[in-house]
Amino acid sequence: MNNTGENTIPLSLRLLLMVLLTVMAVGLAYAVLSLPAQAPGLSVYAVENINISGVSNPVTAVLLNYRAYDTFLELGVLLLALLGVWSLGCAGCQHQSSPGPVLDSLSRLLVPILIMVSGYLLWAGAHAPGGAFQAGSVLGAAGVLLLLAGWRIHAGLAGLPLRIALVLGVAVFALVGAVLILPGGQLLAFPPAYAGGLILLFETVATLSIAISLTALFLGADPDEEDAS
Amino acid sequence: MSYIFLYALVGMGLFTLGLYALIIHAHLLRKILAINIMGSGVFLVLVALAARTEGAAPDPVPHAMVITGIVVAVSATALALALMLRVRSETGRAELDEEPLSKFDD
Amino acid sequence: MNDVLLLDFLMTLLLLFVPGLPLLLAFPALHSRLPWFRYLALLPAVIAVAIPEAHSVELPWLLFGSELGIENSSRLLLAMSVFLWFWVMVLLPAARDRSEGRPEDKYSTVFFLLAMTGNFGAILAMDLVAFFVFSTLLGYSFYGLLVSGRKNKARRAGRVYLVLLILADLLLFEVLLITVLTTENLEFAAVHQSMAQSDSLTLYLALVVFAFAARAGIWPLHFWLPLAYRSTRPAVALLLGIPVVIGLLGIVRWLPLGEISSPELGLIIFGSGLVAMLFAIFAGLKMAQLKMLPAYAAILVTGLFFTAVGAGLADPVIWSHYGRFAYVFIASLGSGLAVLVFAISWLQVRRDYPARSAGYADDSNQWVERWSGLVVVWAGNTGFDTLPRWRVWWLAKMRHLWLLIRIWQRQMGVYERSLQRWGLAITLFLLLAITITFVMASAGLSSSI
Amino acid sequence: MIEMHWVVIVILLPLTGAVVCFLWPRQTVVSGLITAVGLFASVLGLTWQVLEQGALRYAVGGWGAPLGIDLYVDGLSLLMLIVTAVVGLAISVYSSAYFRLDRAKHFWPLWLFLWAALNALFLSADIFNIYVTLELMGLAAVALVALSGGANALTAAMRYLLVSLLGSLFYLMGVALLYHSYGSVDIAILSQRVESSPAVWVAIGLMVAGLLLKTALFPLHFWLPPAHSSAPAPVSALLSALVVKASFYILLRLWLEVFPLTNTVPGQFALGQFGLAQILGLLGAAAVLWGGIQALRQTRLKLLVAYSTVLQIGYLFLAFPLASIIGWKAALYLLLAHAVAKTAMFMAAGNILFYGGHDRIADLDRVAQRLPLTLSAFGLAGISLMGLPPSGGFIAKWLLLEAAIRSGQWWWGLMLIVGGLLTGAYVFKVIGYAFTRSDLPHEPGFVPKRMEWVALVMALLAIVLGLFAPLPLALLEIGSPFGESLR
Amino acid sequence: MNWDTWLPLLIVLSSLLVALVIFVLPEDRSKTRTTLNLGGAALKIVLVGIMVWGVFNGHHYETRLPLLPGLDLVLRADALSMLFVALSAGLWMLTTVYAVGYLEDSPHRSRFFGFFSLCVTATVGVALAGNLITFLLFYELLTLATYPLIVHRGTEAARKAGRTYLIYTLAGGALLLLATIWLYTLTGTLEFTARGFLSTLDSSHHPVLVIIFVLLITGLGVKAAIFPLHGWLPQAMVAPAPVSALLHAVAVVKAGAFGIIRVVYDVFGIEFSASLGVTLPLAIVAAVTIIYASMRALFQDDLKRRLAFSTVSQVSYIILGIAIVGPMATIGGMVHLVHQGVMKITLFFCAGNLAETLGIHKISEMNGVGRRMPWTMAAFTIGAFGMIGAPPLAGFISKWYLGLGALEAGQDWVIFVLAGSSLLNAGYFLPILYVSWFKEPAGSWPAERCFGRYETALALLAPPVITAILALTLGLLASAPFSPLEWARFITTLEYAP
Repeated sequence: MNNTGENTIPLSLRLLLMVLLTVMAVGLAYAVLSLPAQAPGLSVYAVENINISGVSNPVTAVLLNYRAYDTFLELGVLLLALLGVWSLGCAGCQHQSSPGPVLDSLSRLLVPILIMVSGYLLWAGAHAPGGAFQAGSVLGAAGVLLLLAGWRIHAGLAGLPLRIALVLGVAVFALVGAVLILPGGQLLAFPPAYAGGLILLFETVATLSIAISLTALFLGADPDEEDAS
Repeated sequence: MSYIFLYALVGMGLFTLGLYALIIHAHLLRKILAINIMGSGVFLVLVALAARTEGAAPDPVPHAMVITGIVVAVSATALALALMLRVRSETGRAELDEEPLSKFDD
Repeated sequence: MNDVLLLDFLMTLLLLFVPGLPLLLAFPALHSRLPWFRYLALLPAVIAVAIPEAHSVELPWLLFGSELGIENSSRLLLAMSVFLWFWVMVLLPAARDRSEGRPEDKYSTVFFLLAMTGNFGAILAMDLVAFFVFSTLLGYSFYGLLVSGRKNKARRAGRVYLVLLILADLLLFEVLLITVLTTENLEFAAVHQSMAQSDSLTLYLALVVFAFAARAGIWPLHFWLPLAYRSTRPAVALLLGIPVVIGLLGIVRWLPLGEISSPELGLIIFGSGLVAMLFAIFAGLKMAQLKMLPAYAAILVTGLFFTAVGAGLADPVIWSHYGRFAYVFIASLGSGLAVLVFAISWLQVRRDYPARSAGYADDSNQWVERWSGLVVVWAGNTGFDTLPRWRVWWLAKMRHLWLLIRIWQRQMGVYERSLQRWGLAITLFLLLAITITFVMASAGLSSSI
Repeated sequence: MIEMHWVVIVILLPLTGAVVCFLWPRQTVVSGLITAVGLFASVLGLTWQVLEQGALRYAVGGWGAPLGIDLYVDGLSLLMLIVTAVVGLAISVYSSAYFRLDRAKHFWPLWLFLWAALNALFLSADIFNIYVTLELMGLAAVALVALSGGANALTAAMRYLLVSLLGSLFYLMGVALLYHSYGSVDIAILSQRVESSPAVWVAIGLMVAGLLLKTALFPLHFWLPPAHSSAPAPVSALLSALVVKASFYILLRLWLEVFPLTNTVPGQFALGQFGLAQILGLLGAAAVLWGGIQALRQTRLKLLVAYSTVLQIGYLFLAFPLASIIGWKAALYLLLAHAVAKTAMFMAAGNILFYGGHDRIADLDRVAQRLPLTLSAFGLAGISLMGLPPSGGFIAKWLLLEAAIRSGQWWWGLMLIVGGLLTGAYVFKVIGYAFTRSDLPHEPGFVPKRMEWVALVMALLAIVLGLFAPLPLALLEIGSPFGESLR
Repeated sequence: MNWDTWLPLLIVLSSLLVALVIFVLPEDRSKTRTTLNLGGAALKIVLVGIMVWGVFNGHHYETRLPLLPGLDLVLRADALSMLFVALSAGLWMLTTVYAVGYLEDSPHRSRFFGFFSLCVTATVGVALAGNLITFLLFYELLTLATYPLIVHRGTEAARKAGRTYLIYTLAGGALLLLATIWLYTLTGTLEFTARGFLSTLDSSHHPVLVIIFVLLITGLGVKAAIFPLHGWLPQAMVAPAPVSALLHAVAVVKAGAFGIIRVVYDVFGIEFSASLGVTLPLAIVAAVTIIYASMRALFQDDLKRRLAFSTVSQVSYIILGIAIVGPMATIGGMVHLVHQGVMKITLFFCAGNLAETLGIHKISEMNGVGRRMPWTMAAFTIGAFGMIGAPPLAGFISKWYLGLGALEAGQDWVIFVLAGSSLLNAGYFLPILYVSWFKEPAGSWPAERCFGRYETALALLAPPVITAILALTLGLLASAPFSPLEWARFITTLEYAP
């Protein structure tokens, strides 16, 4: 690990690279500076439709209503990453270290606080900065902390229940989104009356899925398989 | 010219620097970090320019894009790190398997 | 007017030089002084072939008064001859090598040039006498060529040829006498006219046919031809078609074909032609060596020619329809025989040459070696011996090229691996992005100006 | 009558399938196969719908562009979906026999995710959404490459992941610049608004370069041969047949709709595109030569096939300088034919590897006698790749040559001929050794019949494509993605 | 949707389906395979017979399937195609019988017969092709279907021969493709039309047309084994005897020659070709091929190689006949298409018999073989005399018309080519006859096998005897109705009608 590997690039190439990167930086800067001073963005539309979006925070409205499809796919990416990591079968890749007393007590202290913060962020997302991802990552941090402290998921839960929790976000999005088609609507088209409630549902399941996925990613291998091996 | 553009320029700078590091460093961890820095540069550009209209509220759409982007980046990084660990356990070193480039520089 | 006269003069000069220059150059003393004399001798003939103009020149001072001329049909024959002679000259040993060489080579060069004179002259000749003279020159110098070969069999072929040659000359002398008795003018056209009415027509016809048959090696007077093909060196073998060609040309020129009708004689000649063809096929089957194949081919084709002449004698209408092709026929016969000789000697060399020469592991290089080796051996057989030096030079080049290809091939692998290096690849990627941007920008800028 | 939302179904179905496979690993093969068949049927449904109604636009969430995300189906995207469905079904059947359960339980969810990503990508009309699908596709592909384990595959996967992320980031930076210039990420809206400006120049530079990197156009092909050759056979097949094509598809979409910077007569070059087209054409020609030469040099079968992909990608880019409807159609037909043929070829290579345990070309040791079906598949696929009649490759080559000669730029057509001859050389290099006896005989293993037959069916399909060209070509006309017809 | 539109397709399918079924047939089901093969062949002969009768009575058979917008896959029966279809259908039957006998108990017969049938499918497709693209399609199919037959034995030599074959034919195919597309972009049509469809083009296109002509002829000339593109043919002799018979007499070489006929007559038109000045060079190339290959043949000791060079030489007769512009020569060329096929297949069958029965591969091993296998050698003798052009055999008819044609067209040099070639033919065939009839046998044969009643297996003996009789009949009864000669005359009236 002491080898940074920098010296494998010959000087000539490195000089060429510097020149090219400078050119690129100049070009990028020029492009940015040439942009119109007035943003031609979509804020007008976003604000126009905020009343029927079910939330008052425009960012959340974009994320979970206007472009909820992106969010859906992105939950898919997270799940996929987990599948990928599990498929690598990296059991034993990570060093197991027993937690010290400080970490142990800190985790006992911090985890409840993190759960509370996460809940707040989830709720605040409707009208202020916050939302499922922020909440999910805080909750995920709590999970990581627990893992560091030596906690492992109960063997009985490591199989199907864990998997259900992991796919919860994607599954609920797909299911509800598809159900919304039935009365003659489009995929993920929320009727304004139910929009607020649906978004809260989505945010909740997304938070859970994200948190558990992040924790599982940190663990690095399928706990079910890990037990088996 | 708004100070907002300065943020955007910094984002571009991060993008460039990340690219440099991605090319120069052999260790995979550094490469992965470099990719993340490049990503941060892009996100910074997206977010900063969203607020460039003076007096108006920032455009929410790029914000949402960045949040999506961050989750994607996190997922990709997680996979990359796991893969790196596997490469290291399989080959003994966390580098792409190649001869040093200087061998061809004559 | 002056221009026309000048042109006329130049053409006359040219026609004289066609046989004249080879004759001049036949003097051995000139050979070591003139570096390219062999090709120089061909030069006037080449020019004459190249100028598409009919021309004739009266030479009242030559013998009983002769005429040389060229028109389209004889130009074809001349072209064919020039082609053959050119190859022969290429194959002759270079002067430098010859000076310390064997004395018989020196003689053979003289014979070659004399034969060339006879050949060209006979083609240009427009009257009986000139033709007789030139063809006789050809005949005797050809005998020389045959005999100057070091093989006993070649000598035997030469002896046979000489006997026939002498016989034919005697007969032709008779013919000339008969003709002169009939008419003063010995130009072909005039002779045809007067002989057609002559009482001695049949005799004239019979003698001419027999004589030229002997010279051209037509069955049954063919004995020398297979012998010669079998025994001479390739350079001479290439030329063996020449006496045959000139013999046939003599028949066409001397006989008043298309103007007379002589069914009996026609039938005989036709019949002998048929028999000759059959003979050629069956004798050809039994032939001892492949080298003799051209001889039997010649017998076959001359037999075919005889059937045509026979038919033409029997019915002049046939000849007046098809007679114009006689020259084409003769010309293709000459070149065809030469090509046959070429091909056979090449094939034989190929067969005899060892299939694999050790030393080079690679197929394609060996292939080059083998083929160039074949060329050298073949040329050596025909007496051309500067090739080995070229071969060494050429092979060195080829080996170098081959090496380059191999290096290049390996280099392709090295390039691909270096393209797969991360640093270089991403740099290229960056370069591409920048290039695309520049292309777009330059187009954008140029349109906004 | 309720309108069927086939557009949505072809995205949701594979995702659902992936989730089901993930939840119940023991039944993964069955669920996967059912999903694949269902998906194939759904794409047929969508095709039928589009044939009935013409090009479709679907506003997800009911918002519509610019605020929401639109899905859009025209002939171009439909063709890509069909290619994916056909190849996908074949790969599913093949994989059901190829993997043992311990691998299969990882393979199926990843593969169905990949399929969903591809479908979503081809349907998307939103360049940011395309970024998300691109990442989804890239990560799934990387995980699949790593599936075979071993140092080579893992390193190749790592390299592939870095390349994929780098390309995506360049693309995303371009998206950022376009959005901040014109306030939309919808392709249709952008195509009306985009004009020549510095930000657009840079955006085009970044996006094109990023996509070329992902498409592995020479000289950016460096990641492809190791990744495609070390992956499991069905994965190699789908990478070569589909994944590299996805980024090509995006490039083509952008090229046709977003990059023309001034309104011009269809079939003519817009501002700046001419120079770029020449560059792409040159790189394509270089790829044809380079890929062909490198393929000839290879001693391992799968590497040879992988380099053949490099060559074939070069073909696709020859259509750019021709800039005619025939040219584009030719490129897409080539894409179709190559996808099918290359699938068959990788499957055949996989069978040989499965059978003998190695893929050294010189030691193929009478595979012709032992695996006749497989070798037939290889040969037939090779015919299509060479572009010999009757085959899909021939039709494509014919059209491309016609376009080249019509546009007066016959030299691009010459590259097709050269490429065809190079392909012939390396295909028959393999086939020749398959007939002869080797000093190092195989240790014969057992190849499931299903794997042999699937390969053969795909190869036959590649041939049949040469006989039924009018249908796919007519399909491409829907929504006239290439502008109005010139003929 | 009636009989007339489906008959051409049926003829193609009659062997294609057989091929497909045979491919999946287990190796040991040899009875079924033989029945299928012979059944397909018989069916094809019947269908072709119907079609010949129909074409003669002015029926129009055409199958048209869409291939590309504006381009169809066309199978059409015209007088010219019937000549070739009838030849291939008839000889396929005999070759199948022969191959069944030849390959008895050898491995991989399913593969062999599958490709064998595929090969004939392609040949029939080439014959019936109604436009250039259809022709190209079947032409390439032919290349690919023959490759497995050539490498069938799986030896190193076979692999090399296969490689050579592919290098030649694929390169030729590429040229053909290029020229075809070029032509298409010029004219927008590729339909074969009597007297061509190019003469109406603007004269500014003529230089391009000359280039296209050269490309087409070079592409086709590879299969037709025109010098210097003939290199693959002698090498391909490593293939089993029925394959050689098929390659030389029916399929590959003939497809090339037939393609040249098509290009000269139905794409360019003979008069237009002549006005472009491309026919004379073609004639010269053909003449050179005739002489060169005959000379090469003289030196071969391997019987099959000698026959191979003989093929190279003889096929160029066809091309020579085409390139001498004139009705008589055309008759000669076309009739030789059939006659050469019948005679050459006889010779190859006989060579195969010698190899299979006695293990004889070389001429130097043939001393006195006429006593051991009189029927085979009698057939061989007839074939050989036919090749030399001895009356009244089929070859004489061809040469007679070629000669007449040459004189008629004022191309007298051709006579010498013909005469020289005859002499050379005699030179390489007659010694074989001499040694096999008149020399004493050397003792034991290299590898003798016993076949009971006859000198060899009946399936091996019958085909050459039949084709030999055919070669004799074609010469004796040349002017009978429906003889190839009469048919060629019929075609010629279509091409040269005022």
